[in-house]
Amino acid sequence: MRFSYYPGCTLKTTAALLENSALKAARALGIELIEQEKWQCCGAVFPLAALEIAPFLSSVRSLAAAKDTGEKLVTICAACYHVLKRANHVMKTDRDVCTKANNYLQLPEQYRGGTEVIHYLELLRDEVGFPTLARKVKKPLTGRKIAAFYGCLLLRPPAVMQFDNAENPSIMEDFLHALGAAAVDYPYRTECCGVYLSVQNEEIVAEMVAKIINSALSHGAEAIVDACPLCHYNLLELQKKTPQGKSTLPVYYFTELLEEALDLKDKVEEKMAF
Amino acid sequence: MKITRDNLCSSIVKEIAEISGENVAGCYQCGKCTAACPVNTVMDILPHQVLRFLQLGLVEALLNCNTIWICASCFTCAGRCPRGVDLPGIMEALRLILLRKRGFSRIKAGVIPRVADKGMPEQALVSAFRKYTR
Amino acid sequence: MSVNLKQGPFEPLIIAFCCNWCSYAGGDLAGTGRMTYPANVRVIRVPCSSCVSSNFILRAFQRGADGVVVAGCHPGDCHYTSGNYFARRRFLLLQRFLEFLGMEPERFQVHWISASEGNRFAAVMTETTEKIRALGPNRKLRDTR
Amino acid sequence: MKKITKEKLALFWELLARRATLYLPLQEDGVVNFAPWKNGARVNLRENSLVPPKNVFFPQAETYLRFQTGAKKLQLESLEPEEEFILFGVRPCDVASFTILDKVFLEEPVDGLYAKRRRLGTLVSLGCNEPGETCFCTSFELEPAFAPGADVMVWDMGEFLLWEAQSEKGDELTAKINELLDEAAPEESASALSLRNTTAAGEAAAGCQQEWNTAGLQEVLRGKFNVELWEKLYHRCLGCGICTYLCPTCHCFDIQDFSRGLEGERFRCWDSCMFAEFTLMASGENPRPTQKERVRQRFLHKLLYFPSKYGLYACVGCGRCVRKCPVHLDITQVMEPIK
Amino acid sequence: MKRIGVFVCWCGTNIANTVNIEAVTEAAGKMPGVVYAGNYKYMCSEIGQSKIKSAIIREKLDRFVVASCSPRMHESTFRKTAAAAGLNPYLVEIANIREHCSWVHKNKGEATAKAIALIRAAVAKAARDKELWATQIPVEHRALVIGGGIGGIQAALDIADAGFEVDLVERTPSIGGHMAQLDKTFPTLDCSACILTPKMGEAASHPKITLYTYSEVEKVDGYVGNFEATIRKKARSVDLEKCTGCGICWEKCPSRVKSEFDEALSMRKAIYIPFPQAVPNVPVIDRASCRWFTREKCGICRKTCPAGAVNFDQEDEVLQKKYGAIVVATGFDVLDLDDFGEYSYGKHPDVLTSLEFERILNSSGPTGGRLLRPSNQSPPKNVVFIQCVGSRDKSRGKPYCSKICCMYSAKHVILFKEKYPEAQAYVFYIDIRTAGKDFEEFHRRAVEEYGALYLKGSAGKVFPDGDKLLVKGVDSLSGHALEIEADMVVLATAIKAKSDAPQLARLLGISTDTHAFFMEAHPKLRPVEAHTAGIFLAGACQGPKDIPETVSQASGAAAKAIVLLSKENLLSDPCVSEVNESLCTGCLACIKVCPYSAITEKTIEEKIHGKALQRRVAEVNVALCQGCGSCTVSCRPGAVNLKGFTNEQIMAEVDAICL
Amino acid sequence: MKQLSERIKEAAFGSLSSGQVEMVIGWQKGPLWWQSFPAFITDPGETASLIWDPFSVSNLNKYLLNEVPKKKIALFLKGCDALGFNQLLRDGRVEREKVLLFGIPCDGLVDPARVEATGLSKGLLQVKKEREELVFYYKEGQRKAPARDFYYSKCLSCRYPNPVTCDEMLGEAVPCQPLERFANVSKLEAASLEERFTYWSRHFSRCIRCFACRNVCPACSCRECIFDIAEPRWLGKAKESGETLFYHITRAYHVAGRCVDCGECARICPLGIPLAELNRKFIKDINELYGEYDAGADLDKEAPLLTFKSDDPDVSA
Repeated sequence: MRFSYYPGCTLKTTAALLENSALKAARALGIELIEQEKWQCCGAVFPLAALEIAPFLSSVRSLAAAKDTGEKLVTICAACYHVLKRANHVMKTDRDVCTKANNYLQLPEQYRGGTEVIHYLELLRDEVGFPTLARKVKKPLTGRKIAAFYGCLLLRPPAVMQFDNAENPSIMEDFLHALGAAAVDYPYRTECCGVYLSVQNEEIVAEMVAKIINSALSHGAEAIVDACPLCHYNLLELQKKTPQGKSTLPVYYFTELLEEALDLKDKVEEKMAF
Repeated sequence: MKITRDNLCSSIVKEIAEISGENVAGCYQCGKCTAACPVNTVMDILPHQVLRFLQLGLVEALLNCNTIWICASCFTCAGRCPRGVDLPGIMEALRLILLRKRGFSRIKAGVIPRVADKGMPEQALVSAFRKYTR
Repeated sequence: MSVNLKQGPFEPLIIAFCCNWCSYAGGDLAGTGRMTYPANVRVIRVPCSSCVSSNFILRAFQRGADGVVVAGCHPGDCHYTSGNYFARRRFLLLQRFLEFLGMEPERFQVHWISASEGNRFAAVMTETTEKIRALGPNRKLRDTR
Repeated sequence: MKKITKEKLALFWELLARRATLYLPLQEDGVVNFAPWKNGARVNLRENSLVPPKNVFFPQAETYLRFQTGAKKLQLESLEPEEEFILFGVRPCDVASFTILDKVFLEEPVDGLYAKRRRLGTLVSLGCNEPGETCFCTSFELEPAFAPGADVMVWDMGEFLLWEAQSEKGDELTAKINELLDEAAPEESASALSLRNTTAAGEAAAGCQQEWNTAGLQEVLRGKFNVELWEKLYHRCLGCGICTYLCPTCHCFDIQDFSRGLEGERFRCWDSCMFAEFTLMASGENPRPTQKERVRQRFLHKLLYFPSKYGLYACVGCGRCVRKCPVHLDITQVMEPIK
Repeated sequence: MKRIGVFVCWCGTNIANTVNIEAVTEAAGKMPGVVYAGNYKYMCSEIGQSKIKSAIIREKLDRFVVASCSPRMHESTFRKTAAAAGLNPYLVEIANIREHCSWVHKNKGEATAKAIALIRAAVAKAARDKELWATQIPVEHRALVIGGGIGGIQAALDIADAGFEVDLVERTPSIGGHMAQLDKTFPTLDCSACILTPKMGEAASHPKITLYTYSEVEKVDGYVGNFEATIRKKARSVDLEKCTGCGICWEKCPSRVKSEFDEALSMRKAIYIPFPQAVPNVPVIDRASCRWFTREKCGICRKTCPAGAVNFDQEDEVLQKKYGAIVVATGFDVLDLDDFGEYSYGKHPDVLTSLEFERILNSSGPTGGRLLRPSNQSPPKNVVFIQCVGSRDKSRGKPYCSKICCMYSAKHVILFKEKYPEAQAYVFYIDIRTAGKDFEEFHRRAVEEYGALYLKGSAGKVFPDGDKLLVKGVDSLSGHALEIEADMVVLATAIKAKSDAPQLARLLGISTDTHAFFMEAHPKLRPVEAHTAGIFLAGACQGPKDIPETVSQASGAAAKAIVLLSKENLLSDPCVSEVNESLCTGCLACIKVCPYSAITEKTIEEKIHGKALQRRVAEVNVALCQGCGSCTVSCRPGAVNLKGFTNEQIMAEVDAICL
Repeated sequence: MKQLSERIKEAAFGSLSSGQVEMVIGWQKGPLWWQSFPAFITDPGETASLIWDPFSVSNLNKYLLNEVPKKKIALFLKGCDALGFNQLLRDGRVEREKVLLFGIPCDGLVDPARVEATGLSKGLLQVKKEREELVFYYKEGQRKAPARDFYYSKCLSCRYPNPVTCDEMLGEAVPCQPLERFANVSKLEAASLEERFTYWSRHFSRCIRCFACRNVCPACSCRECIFDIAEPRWLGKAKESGETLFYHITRAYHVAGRCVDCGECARICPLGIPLAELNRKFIKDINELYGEYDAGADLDKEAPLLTFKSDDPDVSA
């Protein structure tokens, strides 16, 4: 299985943990993720203004590049997934914007949204398959009660993202089950963590995070997993500043658990020869 | 309060419609956006009121509220709106009007080193910059 | 003499085939509502949009029409249940084909206008007339005699 | 004999076209046909045209009458061709076809439209250098590189064209364009004759597969109206009009009206005996009900009825029908079993 | 040569003000075939019509054109005029120079020129008009009613009372429909069963009504007055005649399945009657869950039945019957809430739909009428009602208003408060719609007497919170985001068309609107008729309705059906397709596009070149053909032509207009 | 190939002499190297004259329309012909039980024009196919060249080289590697409106209305064609660009959703008008708008213009 892979800025810096674990697990699962050459930052937020085209041109370039290889484009960062998928949706559905973007980019061939953008979780669910994944697990996380946290970017807006049932998703729980863990259902799993508000309004975010953490705790969670570097930061750092004081729910990237369950955690990666 | 046709169809109202691509008349004030909003408690004008204000042409109040800066674009409201109104898009339009016209920045330069030091992901910084500055 | 051979500025001739149940009635409603549209439009009443043959459309162009509109009930609302669904396929293919041969696509239009859309009827006819006026006379499919 | 070097041809066409409408074998999309020359057109003197030049004298469709009806009275206006033209590059076989058409159209009752066009047109024939695979003009005692009926005879000698006027019209034309013509050297003039001989010999020689002996054919065909062979032959005919429309001697036409409201025009247009409607009568009766009768009609008309009436076969061996018939209903072959 | 007359109407000033009548009349007089052209102020008046009649006789007109208002207005008038003057009524054409000309154009010159063009087209068409004759179709004096809810029952009773045979077909084992599931009805709080059951009994015992329960209509052929329906009576596995309804069988049956009637809130047996008052009171074996049929074991019911009524070998019975009229009363479904995860419906047992709540209130329901929380069987203290769940929601639900939710939510508040006067009801609403007799008063009682807190706004999310439900919502009037701790949440779920309504529509040849409700022939003037003649609509299958509306529409549909059934013969429109057999190639493309199955193939024999040859051609059934003309376009050589709109006629119109 | 022509002779002889059929339609050879034409044989003794060679391009099944057999007619079908046969069947123009079909796998046929273009035609006596090569015979000797270089372009994009229907296959199925068939259509689509108009008017201006494209088409099977019907006269006979356009638009439109893409119209056009591109435009649009449809390939699939879906794409206004 071979896919184009779009890493994004955060994965190359503060969320290196997410990328490393994901890539390691992918190799172990026999998935080839070919990092795009000369990828550019997706812009982190999808431009909401109808008239703004420039901010997502870099995304379109990545999408077009993936189309050339004819492969699905895999993302790991929830923000990159969100931006690329929405940019692609616009290219597919809005003729006007599509024409303008093409005119601007002057690609060798017109791009009209032909690439399929998928998230690493979707890769696991649809390409690998959770049953297969479960079979490949070497160290099942049996007995661990883990709460999945989806956040916003994977799920919403539902009409465009079509990632899972937006109000009642199950992909991360299914993933946890595949790893042998017990998934904790709690009401706040699709709430917003506060995103970038942490830059300016830390107190608001701390309150939002507290609700999430408390909800997970009260439903018996021993840890929380997420798929987004920003959620990860907020949940991890700001739970220390929750009004109720310090709480200690560990926060993992979902790929960390994957790495662990596949028993890759402490192994030094063999150099891949390309 | 006096309501005039000029207010209702002022150029700025049109501009908001143009930037967001949304028709505020679509909203019938069911309040689901507000009910869905995770940060509604710290907003001075509630999400459904933002639409109502726009329907009434009261743009000035919106440009001076904190709501548009607090909205985190989590899209919960947009996903649940029975009328398919994209409120985050409208919030963005309101922000852009300020950011474009006055060239001001909502972000204080001082915070950057502080937060960056804490290992805050680039994603957070970039989005904050994208939302708060031009 | 055909409208577009008259002296003076170009006035397009537009033939509209309207289904009896929706669009013709929509045209009637435009009348009862006194909604004005250009006199360039001439309506031919047919039972259903599915009753409009490509032959008539091409014939109209040959004989000097500058634009042809076929108007029928909205898909799903056909008085005869399914006529406009067939018409939709036939006309979409014809439209794309004419364009393929180099005809201006604006010249042959299909609109779904219900009996209650008098304003839409008037708007469509006005808009079509303006578009065709801007395009100028149909020279491509016309009989030159 | 005069000559013109090939470098001057472009100038030459321009000069001719200034005198009168100039029809030349022009190539477009790989197809060569006679059409009025315009600057930039691609002239092809190597190949014969696909559609025979008969359409210059006898167009596929021509309007000759306009009418207008009022409440009571009918107004008529007849139309006639007015334009002088030069038809350049007609092959000798096609030149011979005009002799056949002349029989039809110029004998009483004279066809005014055709006659007028014959008067208005000057015919410049181009001799063939090499017989084509499907050529059989020699079967009708024609010469591939010489057309006695042309106003001017031209031969392509490679570097230059030889030019010889053969009629008064030819002389007139020569005078008009004399500035571009040079006198041909005697040996050059002589080369034309040798060309005539070699092509004639070439076609008549065994190497050419279409040598078809027509001697006595007319007699043979008499009384062959009801032979069983027709039964076998017609099956494969598709009933299209390729053979008749590409034939330089076929001349059947239909008369139709075109009207808009109270005014209109009358025109005549080619028709084909291969078409089912050709003999369809208003009553619905059709004396040639199947393709069998139509195929028989075509062959017998060319090779029996026409020669019986006019004393010459209505075929000049240009080979167009042989080449283009989609099912190879080849005139030179089908007659053999009948004989 | 034809002798055509043209009559130009002034329509008072309606036409005359914008169209130069004299110029038009003069131009019309010169058109080919026109021998007379005149004008009059009101052509449709008695005087106008008599002018036409006398001109027909005086000028020996053999057809005429009236240039006046829309043909949709007066075509039939002038056809009668023609008939009165001895002309075939189909030799009349109308040029619409009012709605399509004088009323929509201002410039007199342009309008006059256009009027002339329109008349020219009408004249060209009239010149090609042929005499057409309507044919008579006999009427089968029996009605089919599809759907045994209150709408179907009412329609059946009305038609039967008028003296006609009625077959009432119901898919489930009992008639009664949704109304049988309800506890009380608004705004009177009548017991639903108390008013419905007598009707069900009446229908069952009516000598003119035949009930086909547990049956489905599989196919409908034919046309108005002569429908032929295929009805499948599914095997009940219980003999209707022998069964006494004693109930031993379902007591003994060991298989338990969720009860459809109780909205899956209780269990029923594999052999069951859906509810105690079911009509017929005869159980049915649900073969999918019966042990005998799934495992070939058990057979307890057969063993224990004292009447020997259980019959495992019973087979489906397929009936074919003829009907003159059909009433469709198939009712509604409620929206599936899969897309509304924020309400935790299906995740928490205390979140209910209104219909489920209705069953819990009902004394014959799963709790025996005790209103308890499904999660722990405790009495609820705080109940939150959320309206417009999926209604008025163009994003995830249905854009329309479901019409009955405001009222039944008020009813639910009242019933809840009657049981628990100390408890509190909260109702989230977007707008309150109480148009109806005594509706507003009823709603106000819920607010004022029963103290329900009506909150204008919406609930954003329902969180399970311990053993409670936390409802996060907003009161938009005060501008406060709210949190309510609730014991139960009741969702007023949108009404939607039956999920198989489009299939039934295809089967019947009627149309559905964009939401799959059946379409009425005209929203105002023909609200109970389908587009297809002879088919009538009753109840929520045509759009959301409450009980009284359903009943009145059912009576309306019945009245329309009775009008039809009381005729001996019907006249058919002669503007139907015809096949020119000599041109017909027999490709039968026309059959594929005909919405009425009006075209069939037949074999003809003809002589070609002396040989006798058989070939197939298309044939139009004039009684079935509705004259849409789709077949004419599907026919490449133009062998099919629509009388009144022939290819020649439309082509002549095109030519004439283009002059 | 030799083997195949032997099998054709045998099949023809067998079916005629057994009395199973009353006529066999196959191909015979004329004196010129490219002349292979339809032959109608009723006498078993004449079956030896039947051939199969790289020029047996004529589609035989349209002849069935003229014949009224008492018994059966035997017919040889190439891949493209089989699609055409199915279309005739669907249009009710032939009766399956009245024909005996012998299928011929065909990987392509030779376009004489391509032979001429290479200059190989001079003095050419005969062309034979040997495996993947063509052998050109001259008085002086022979030459060889890869066969595919000389195939009709329609054959190079053929997607059904093996008959989809027949009673008996003569020969092994051949593999299929079709070239993209919509390349020209796409190229034209990308051109400007005026370029397209110029392109088509130039081509159509040559049309002589011989109707060969219609007469050869297996989808054009009307007993009386709309273009021939005098009342109403849809198609005038004048040489008018409007009339010619009407003819070509209507011809292509009438076979839309029915054209089996055999390419015979374009092959047969004496004036070289690229008629198949018109049909292919419809095929391409139908495939894009309503899902892949190959007329003649699957008789159970509803013809695209005789069916619909309620969510079909709308006609753009």
